[in-house]
Parts: sequence; C-alpha cells; structure tokens
Amino acid sequence: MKPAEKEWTPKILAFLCNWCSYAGADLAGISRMQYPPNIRVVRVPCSGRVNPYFIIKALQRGWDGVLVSGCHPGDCHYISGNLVARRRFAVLKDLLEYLGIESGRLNFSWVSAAEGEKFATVVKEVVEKVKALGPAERLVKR
Amino acid sequence: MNNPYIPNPTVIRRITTENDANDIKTFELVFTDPEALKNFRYRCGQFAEISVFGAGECPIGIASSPTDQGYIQFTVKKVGVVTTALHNSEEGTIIGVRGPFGNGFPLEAMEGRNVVIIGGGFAFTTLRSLTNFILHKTNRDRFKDLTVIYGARNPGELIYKYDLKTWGQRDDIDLNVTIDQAVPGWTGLVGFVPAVVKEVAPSSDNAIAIICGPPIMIKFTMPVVSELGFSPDETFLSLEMRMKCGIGKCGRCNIGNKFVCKDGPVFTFKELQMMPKEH
Amino acid sequence: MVVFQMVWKVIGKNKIPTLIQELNKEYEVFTPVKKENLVFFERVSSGNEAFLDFQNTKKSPKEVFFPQTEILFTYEINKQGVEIEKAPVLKRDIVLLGIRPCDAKGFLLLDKFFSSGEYKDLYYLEKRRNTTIIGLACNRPLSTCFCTSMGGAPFGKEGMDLLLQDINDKYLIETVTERGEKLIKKLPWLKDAENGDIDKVRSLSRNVEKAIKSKVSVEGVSKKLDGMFDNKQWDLIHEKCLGCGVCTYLCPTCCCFDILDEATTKWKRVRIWDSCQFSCFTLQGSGYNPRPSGKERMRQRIMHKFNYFPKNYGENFCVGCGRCVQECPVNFDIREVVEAISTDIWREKDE
Amino acid sequence: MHNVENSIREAAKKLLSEKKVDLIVGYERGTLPLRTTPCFVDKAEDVRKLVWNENCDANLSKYLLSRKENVGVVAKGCDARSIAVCIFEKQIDKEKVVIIGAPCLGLIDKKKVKAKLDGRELLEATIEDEQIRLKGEGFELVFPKKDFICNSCLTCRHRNPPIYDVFTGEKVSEAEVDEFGEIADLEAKPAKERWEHFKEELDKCIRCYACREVCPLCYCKTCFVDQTMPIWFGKTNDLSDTMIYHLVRAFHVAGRCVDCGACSRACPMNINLREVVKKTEKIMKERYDYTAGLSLEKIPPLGEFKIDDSQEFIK
Repeated sequence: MKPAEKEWTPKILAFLCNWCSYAGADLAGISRMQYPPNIRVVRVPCSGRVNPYFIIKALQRGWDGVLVSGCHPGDCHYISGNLVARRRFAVLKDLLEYLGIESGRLNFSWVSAAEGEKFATVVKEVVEKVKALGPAERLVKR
Repeated sequence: MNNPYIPNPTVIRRITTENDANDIKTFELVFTDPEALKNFRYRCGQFAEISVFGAGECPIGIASSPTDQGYIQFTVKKVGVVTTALHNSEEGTIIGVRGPFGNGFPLEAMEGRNVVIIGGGFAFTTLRSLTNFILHKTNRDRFKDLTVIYGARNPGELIYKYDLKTWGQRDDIDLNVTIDQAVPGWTGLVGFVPAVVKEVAPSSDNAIAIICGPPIMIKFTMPVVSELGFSPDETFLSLEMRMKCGIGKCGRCNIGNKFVCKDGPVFTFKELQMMPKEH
Repeated sequence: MVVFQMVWKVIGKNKIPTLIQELNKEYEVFTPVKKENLVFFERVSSGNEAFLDFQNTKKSPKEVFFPQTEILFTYEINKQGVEIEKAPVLKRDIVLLGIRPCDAKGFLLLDKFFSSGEYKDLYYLEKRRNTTIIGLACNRPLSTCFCTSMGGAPFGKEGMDLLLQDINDKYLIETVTERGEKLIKKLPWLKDAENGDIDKVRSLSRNVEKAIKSKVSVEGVSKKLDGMFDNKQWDLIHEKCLGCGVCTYLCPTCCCFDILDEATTKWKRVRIWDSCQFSCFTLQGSGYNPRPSGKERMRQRIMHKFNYFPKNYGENFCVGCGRCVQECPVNFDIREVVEAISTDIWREKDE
Repeated sequence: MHNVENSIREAAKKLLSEKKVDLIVGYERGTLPLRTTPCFVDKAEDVRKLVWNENCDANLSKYLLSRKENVGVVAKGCDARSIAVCIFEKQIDKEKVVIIGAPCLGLIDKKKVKAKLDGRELLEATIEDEQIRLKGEGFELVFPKKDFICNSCLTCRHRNPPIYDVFTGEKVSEAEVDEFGEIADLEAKPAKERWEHFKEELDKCIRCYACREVCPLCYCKTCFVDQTMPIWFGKTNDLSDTMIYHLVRAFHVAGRCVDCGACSRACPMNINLREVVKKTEKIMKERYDYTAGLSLEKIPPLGEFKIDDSQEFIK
C-alpha cells in the first residue's frame, strides 16, 4: 500500500503512574502479552501529577485518545494522590463530555504493578473504542 | 515596500557565557543572506527583534559595535519564553533578526567632546557597543576623553570580562569597574554605581553622559550626575519597555505620546523629565 | 485632489441582494449580518445575508483590515534550517458595504496610524488600499451616539467612497470619491437620482444631526489632559473598571496587538488583538510593570484617545460610536469622563 | 424595593458615621436605562447615591478582593455566597468586610429586553409592581417583569444572603426551583449535537475576558491563558483555543461557582456562559452533594476526597 492509503490507526497518549501502571505495562511486556502498539507512554510519578491541562493539551494537539492510569484507591505511593486525582478527573471528564467530546477519548484506569494482563486488556479496549470513534476532530487546533 | 514584520535569518556562530550564574549569554550571529547583512546598518544603542523559531520574538539591544564587521552580537539574559529558548539554542541554530530599530545614541552630538558612560548590571550591553565604537581606531580621534563607569553586583556578574581586560590595558579610556560589596580576591572598586560616579567625579566640561542601568541605579545616579554639572539635555538614558513589534504599532511601550521603540530607546534626561512618570 | 463628476444614483432596497451578488463576482464583499441578536461584519457569499436595518454593529468593522487573529507568516523548521513563507496576499479587492460614518472615520484614524512613521503596517494597508467603502448614513442614531462631538456626523461622508442614504424604500447613492465613481460605472443598471430625492436626504441629514442628543464637550480636552497625568481623579474613576477588554475590543479605533508564535501543522507567527486594560499588556520579563494597576491602565486608555493620539496625529482617537458605553459590563461611561475633564471638574477637585 | 433601598442607605450611613467601615461599595444609577453602576461611598452624606433595584446586577464581591480598608458591601444572595467562597479561600478578610445583605427577587436581564425589542432602542424603562414599561422612539410597551428575569435568578434558591452582617428589608421566600432544568435538554442531546451547539456559541467569543474579570472567583494573579512558562493554551480566537479557555475556566470554578450569572451578563457577544459553568455546579451537586457559598467552614469538593468517591468512569 502507498503511505497515503495506509489505514488510519489511533494515537493514544497514556500517562502511567510510575509505581503501578508503568510497572504493569512492563509486566505485560515481559510476559509477552499482546496489545496494540497505539499508545505512547508518559511516565508520571503519580496519577495526581496529571494536570488536567495535559489531557486537554493532548486533545488540542490532535491525540485521538488519552489514558490515565494509576494505583488502586488505597494503594497510592503518596497515600492520596490518586484520590485527589479521581475527583479532578471525574469533573474534567463530565465537563468534556458535556461539551461534546466523545466519552471514549478519555480513559482512566487503576492498574497495579501485578496486573500486566489488566493493562493489556485496558489498552486493547481503549484502542478499540477510539478506533470506533475515528480520528479526533473536536478540540483539535488546526 | 519591505515588510517590517518578516525577520531575516541568521546563524548563531558563537555563544559566550558571560556570568557565573550562567543566565547571561552573548550570541554572535551571522546573516545567511549577504544582502540582509548589507541592509542591517545600525548605530550604537539600537536594538533588534530576535526570533527564536518555535518560541517567539523579543527585543534585544545590539551589543556589538558597527565597527565589528560581518557579524552582530546580542547579550541576552534568560528571563522569559523566548530568551530561555534562545539560551537553549546551540551554535548553528537559525535565528531571525528584524531591525535595527530605535534611535540609538547621539554619536554626532558626542563628536569632539568628552564622553562619560555609566552603566549597571546587565544593561551594559549597548554601552559596550558604544565603548567599542569609540575605542575603534577609525573613531577614537573623533571623541575626546572617554570615561566608563560600570558596576555589577559581584565579580561573577560582570559581563564582557574580555573587553574589560583589553580596555583596562589601554590608556585612552578611564575605566572604572565596581562591584556592590567587597569579596576576597577583588582588587577593584567597591560600591554602588552612584557612589562611584561621585568618587570618580568625571568633569562635565564639554562632556556628554550616557547612562543605562536598572531603575534603582538610574534613580540614585541622576542626582549625582546633575551635581557634577551635566545638563539635562546632555545626559542621555536608554530605556527598557515591554515591546512586541519594535516599530511603534503594537501600542505597549509608550510613555506619554512617545514610543520607546521608535522615538527611543535613548532619551535625554530633559525629555524624560517632560514625559509622564510611567516607565 | 482629483476632480470627478459627482453623481447621485438610486437603488431600491429590494435590489440590494442583486447589488451584492454582482459585486461578489469581482470583490470580497463584507456587509453587516445578523446572527441571533448580534450584528457584525462578515464576508457574505449571497445577497440575502446582508442586514442593513441596524443601528450600530456589535463589533466594529476594523476586523476586516485588522482581524483579531492574523497570520504574519508561517514557517517550517527542518534540517536545512528555517523556511519562512509569507502570508498569502489579497486575492481580490474588498467591498465593505454598510459602513456607518463613525466607523468610516475610524478607518481614517487607523490609516493615519498604520501608515505613519518609517515602517508601514502592510498587513493593514494592503487590505485597506484595495477596499471600496460603501457607507450607510444613520437615520436612527442611538442615544449613546456622540459622533457629532467627535467631528463626525450621521450623514458624514468622510472616509466613504460611496454613501447610501436611506429614504423609505430606496437608498440614494452619493459618489464621494473617484474610487466610488469607478464602482458606480460598473453598475450601469443603477438609476439616476431625482432632484427631489436629493433634497429629501439633505433635509433628513439636518434633522438627524439635530436629533443626536448625546453631546460631549471635547474641545480643549487634549490640552487640559496635558497637566492631568497626576490628577487624583484617576484614582477614583478606575475603581469600578474590572479590567476586561470589552471597550477596547469593540472600539473601532483601538488597535493594540500582541505577536506570538503558534504551532499547529506549521509554525505560525500571528498577531492577535491585545488591550491596554489587561495587566500583562506591559508586564516586563523581569516582573516589573510600569502600569501595575487599573488606574494606570484606565489613564492610558483615556490619555491615548484624547491626548497622546491628538498630539501625534492632530485628532482624537475616538469617533463617538458609543460601543464602549453600551457594552461595558459595569457601565463605565467614557462620555462622563471626557465631560468632567472638559468642564474642569477634575482640575478643581485636584486643587 | 424602596424600603430596601432606604435600609441600605441607613445601614451604610450608620457604618460610615460609626467608622465601622471606611468605604461602602454599592450601586448607583447608571447612564443607560436598566443599568446601575458600582459606586464607592466614603462619606456618610453621599449614601443618597446608593440605589437598590432589579438592575443591581454587578457582583460587588469582585471589589473586595485585596482591599486594605474596611469595607461595607451591598450583597444579594449570590453575591454574599461568592463572598463566602472568597473568605474561605482567604481572598477576602472576614474581619474587614461588613456584608449588607439584601433580599433579591431577581434581576432584569437587559439582553432579554434587547431581544424582545429586536433592534429598537430602549430609551426609558420603569418597573412598577410586577410590570415593566419599555419606552423608545415610537413605542411604549408593557410586559410582565417575569418575562425578563435573568436565567440565573430563575434557578436561584438563595435569594436571601446566607451570610450577612446587616440585613436590610425583609427576607423573601425562597423559591422551589428546578436548579439544573435549563441544561437538561442540552444534556439529553447526543455528544455531536452538544458539540455543534457549543461550537456555535463559543465561536462568537472575542477573548475580551469580561467573563473572567467580572467573576468574583477568577482572582488568579496570572490566569492560565496568560501564563508564559509554559504557554499552556493559545490566546487567539481560534475555536479550539476559545473552547479550552471556557472549559478550563469552568473547571477552575467547579465547586466554587455560585451561579451569580455575572459572566453571562457581561459577555458582549451574548454567549450564554452559564450553560458551561452550570454543568460544574450540577456535577458538584450530584457527585459530591455540594453547593458552593453556603458555609465558611465546609471544604469544597475539589479540596478533599473520600475513599469511596464515585468512580464509575474508571476501569
């Protein structure tokens, strides 16, 4: 196929907590679990580090989807970073969806370091969802 | 007609770190287009708009002297978006230059007279240009005695140390370099610029004073300079303002009805006294 | 000055769409359009979009020549270096239809400003030079219109190439400049006006001018402001101003801008409107701000309009359109300020 | 109304003459029909200037931020609530503010009036009982006042200031209203239609920041759009930039916004900005059962968390 005819595949930006999901992704890799190669990972010290601006900026820059993944409630390395983040993301997600951004573009998950399989599943599901939505258009700055 | 908003490309040929804090660097730029170099004819005291591609644009005083052939220099302190991006640039990076803008120093008025240059801190850049211009062999005869008083917080913050060294070795310049507080190993003058001006007491006889520095230095130096007998219309100051266009259109650098970018940045003390105190 | 024959034509109101359609073949036509309750100038593609039964547009037409966001040039950073691509030039000439006399006067002031000095602003001037302005006289000025105080008039021809004057079911078209005449010649189907109609608009013009009740004594204000930079009244008048940009953004003459670089698919250097009322307008990199509070910023706006600009260009930088009065969220009324300055209330209070 | 106006003047006079405050911030007559303008009174004899009517629409708590002197302020229910938020957030010193609470029966929305007159200019308006009389060149119309009440007032449940130091007039009954009814239709629409709707609305934005400047809770010294290190989002009137500006502003006032409606009233381009911020209010209510500005002690939702917070959106 010529490059122009190449099938579109989504680009997904993933913010992974260093203490859990990042290790979870690692485990998935070491365990040779298959998941789509559409995510680009930004390692963050905690899901609480993910400023809503990061997510909005990603959407503006044309990322087709965003995934934020942190530790399960109660497991945060910094005790409550993920709990603070949870409220923040709830409001952000509700608000973005209300404005008309497709809900499938914003994804959040709790994945521990032991859950390599869950990580692979989450990525698979996210990629499927975003694929179904097609390339991002709303909020993208041209 | 030339579009004054389009920058001319130049290449960074050399980067010199000027101070110990590592936040002031001198960038030596060469034009890629020889035509652009020819058109870039500047006077001491003028400035140019520097484009760091991928970041933006900001006005910077020209630190080289028109007698320096083939290149221009800008000494930049790292403060905002553009200057930070510039500091992060390497030699060989393409930088845009628009200008030169502004009026520059009154070289014609200075001819045949004594010149007293007073500068403080990082604002010394265009004064360095002027000093080098006067000291150049083709120009030195056109001016009489040259006194330079330059102060910085500490020896590490003195910029153009290489120039200070060469100037110090010459006998046709009275160079007075001072630092705010004594530190071990420093053998030069100690004290704030105003005090040193008082001490050096350059004669105002047939002399013109050129002053540039932080507002606080200006505030305390002006009374001293007046006391020494420099008349307000023979005392020149170079101002700084937030600017965008550099050509008197964007509307933010005005002091009263004067624009610092096009009517300045050099004003006589007399002019400044007539202008609103909003700078 | 070129002498040309003054011609009066007439066009039925129902023929306006035809006129626009015809102009559209050759020009980029901008007219007032109405969207919900807002009337502002927009590029129209069909004749029916034009809305001429307005009193004053919400936004001033300055954005046709001085858009809120304008690309100065685009560039690409690649291995070879930086490639600068200049912004595309105008493809076709512009016709601006439905410009009120106050806004036309605003253009003349902007012309002076953008064409002055050593460096000309080509982005503004290129569009401006290739524009024919078809004005629309004001039959129903607003209560906040004070154009007559600022040297304008509801039937003013200053800055117009052609002027439409509304008499019931038709507009009388007065040719004002050679450029206007040229345009008229392209429209041979326009009928000549009758003398009765011309008399009618003349008397109408007088009556409407008389109907403008809002008067501001601006005479001598510029001189008086010379000594008022440190007047204590600045401390008081700015107090209710919240520092938004409504007045400056809607103003037909305010034209301060910011320049910044933006990345999308390409890098762009854009200029965007900026306002002297914003605190970051003069904020320097060092953190120092010569205009640190609302007081200085308010003073800048008033002084710029009534002292600095008159000093540099011999005219007030205000045309009396009343937009800032109408739209200020806290009802700050510039007329009151100018009036107070002119009647020496400020000077007396300061003593 | 006159009763309240007199009590406001009396209260102001008392506060000034007893030197309890240095300044009263209230409303005076504006220069246009249906307008009042903020007014600053520092002499007891000047309290005559103060007015109270359905056009006292500015949220005066904005003028209390970073004041050094003691200030008395005229406050409606919503104004008092935003003052409460600012006191909690330490932007207003409680000790320096005397709230002259006034009962509110709803503000007149001059944009609704304008829409009704459809291009005809209003020259005079009088409000008597429940009727509003609009006069202009060649017309005189009478409408029920309720036709022109601001939407923010129609959904208000706190007409009486929940906090105050002096109360003027008599408390009014609180209405039972459907607080979030006005956005229900929009919420029910598919995402694409919502997007189209907001696209059309926010495309009008000219970035004058009137919404931000009138908002008592937008007190950041440097707004996120003005930040330069880094530059987060663009300042152009490009749709993506304006959308994000309004989205983030709404996000920033989430759990703090008291729905005073000042943003909507201030917008020169008639954008119904409340539509955006109202949603944050609803989220706060539904997810965290919180209403802003009712207490000086309660921590707002985004300042705390619970281990069992809703997380249906997290995998």
